[in-house]
Amino acid sequence: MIIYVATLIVIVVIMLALIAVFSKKLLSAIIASGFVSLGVSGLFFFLQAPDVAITEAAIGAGLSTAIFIIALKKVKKGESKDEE
Amino acid sequence: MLDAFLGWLGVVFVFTGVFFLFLGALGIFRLPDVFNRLQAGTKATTLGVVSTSIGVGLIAKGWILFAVALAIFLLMTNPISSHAIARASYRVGVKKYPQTDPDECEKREWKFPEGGEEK
Amino acid sequence: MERVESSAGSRYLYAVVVYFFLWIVLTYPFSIHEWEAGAAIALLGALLTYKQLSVSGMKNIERLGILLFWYLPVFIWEMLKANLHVAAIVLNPKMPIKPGIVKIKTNLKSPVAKVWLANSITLTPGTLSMDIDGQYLYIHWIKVKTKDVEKATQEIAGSFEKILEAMFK
Amino acid sequence: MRNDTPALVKRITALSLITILLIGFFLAFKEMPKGSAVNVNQRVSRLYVMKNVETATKMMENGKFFAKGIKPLRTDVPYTPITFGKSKNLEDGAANVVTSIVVDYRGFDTLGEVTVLFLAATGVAMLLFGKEKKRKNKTEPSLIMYVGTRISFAIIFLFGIYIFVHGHLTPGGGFPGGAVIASGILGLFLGKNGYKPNHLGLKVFESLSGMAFVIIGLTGLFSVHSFLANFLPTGVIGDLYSAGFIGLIYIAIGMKVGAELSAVVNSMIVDVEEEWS
Repeated sequence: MIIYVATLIVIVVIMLALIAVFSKKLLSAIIASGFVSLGVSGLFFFLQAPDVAITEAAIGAGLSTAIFIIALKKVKKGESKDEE
Repeated sequence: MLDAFLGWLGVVFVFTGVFFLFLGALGIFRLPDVFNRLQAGTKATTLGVVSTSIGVGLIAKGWILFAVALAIFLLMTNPISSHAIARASYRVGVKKYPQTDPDECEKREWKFPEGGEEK
Repeated sequence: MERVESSAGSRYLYAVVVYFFLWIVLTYPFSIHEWEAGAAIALLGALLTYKQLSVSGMKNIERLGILLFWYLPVFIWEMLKANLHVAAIVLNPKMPIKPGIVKIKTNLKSPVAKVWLANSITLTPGTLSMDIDGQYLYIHWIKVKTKDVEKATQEIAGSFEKILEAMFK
Repeated sequence: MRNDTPALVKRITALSLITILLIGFFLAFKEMPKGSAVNVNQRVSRLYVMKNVETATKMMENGKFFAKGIKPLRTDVPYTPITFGKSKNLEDGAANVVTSIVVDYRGFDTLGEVTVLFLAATGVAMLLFGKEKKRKNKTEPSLIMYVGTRISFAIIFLFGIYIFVHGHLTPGGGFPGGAVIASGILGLFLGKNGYKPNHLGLKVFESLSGMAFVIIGLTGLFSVHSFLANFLPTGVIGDLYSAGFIGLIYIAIGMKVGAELSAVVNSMIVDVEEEWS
């Protein structure tokens, strides 16, 4: 039973990773990579590693997404306006 | 006897929660703009998750206090986050449904803190 | 914005009580070791963060009675109604919506009471609190019944405002 | 992959990668040992021990513990099952094996990890160094966000403490606990415009907890003649006061990581006047 759920999560995670790689907007790429972290933490839980799962959920999905967004905001401020 | 009854009650709770979660997803799919979608999303997911967690607490009795604490925390934070999303998307200028009739928010004056500027 | 602050001691005590209670809930199968550690953590953690947790301190405990026996039943009933309302709208093939953003005026003074009101409004049928500006709240209404400020206030916030006024005197 | 590769090639590469990954994942899952049905009635730590240890015991008795074709080295050693709340000294009393490896056997590695995190925080602070300006938003954050983040911060703070105090009993530990606390502080930043934690205080707190880690290690060195060796009684599996010094070290790590990540968030979010542009 669990293997089907896990396979579903894997497919979703791979699609989100593709979105993160190929999307033109950086913001959507960051959000997609945050969801990748969330899905991967679920997979860690299924593979009997709850320690890593909790760490991944707290750091990968929560904090680093926020820090990436802040960094993106900072970088955009430094860009010249006519490039957009 | 009581255990079996509580277990079945928990199953009922879980299924109610799942039904409302499904309705929330359907609402997000069908309704026209951000604010209407948030309406469906917030209400349905709040009741859905609260009911599901309480159902789980009834089925597995060691977790009932956890489940109640989780439900209270969700009831506190879910409306706040949806409020933040709604406010931010109005502020950014997301397109609203054309038939939105009275729009009092349009006439509102925004306060700017010192040093902040309007774009 | 008016702000009635209690003394620091009362706020600290409230934080200790809340933290200790939460700790007991988190470590549910009761054991005396957990309680000792919980007491130490509550005393120390409250020292760091009691300013964040509450403004009115131990007064919050007196409000628990009103909260449990008056606010909660009304709130649960309204939440169920809200979900059935959502179900009726979503499952209807025509989707009878007529959205609009209305403005209501509240008489509540304390910030925490305003937040309670806004949260309750978000979870009641067809309304979503979008913004707050002093005494005015901006509400997204999925099926606008009236555009008047007074009538809208009565329609949306009437039932909760009485309870919250009694709670946050 | 270069920018001028045609889109079709990119898609085909991506598709083949996906296929390989899926096949590999499916195979990995099929080889996994199947555990018995989980009893949710017990707490996580209890569940964790029972699941890992009892399945392993059963498998050893059936001879299925090892992969096909590999024989166990010794079969004459008697294997006694371990029960939660009664047995002593399963890997120094910690309820999960991972914890005792991370903190006890490989404690020195963990010290290195914490140092790497410290260097990263210092690097961020150096990179963004400059004259501090007041943080400015486009509008004042709403009152609801302000009050809501303040109340939820207190609860998130306690939950972070819970995670790292119970590091030796439940899955979790210092790093997730610290990250949870830092995300609570991020919420405070979102809720108020001019919110400013005490940056110097955070740094001092962080250094003190790092020092606590080293001092615990040195105590081991002077009492048991090995750096980061356990010098406390190990107790019974499942008690809060068990597992020797693992709990103490996790508390130190948790406070250090929490203060560090909060400092990173602080230096990221505060606007500075860049000097080079």
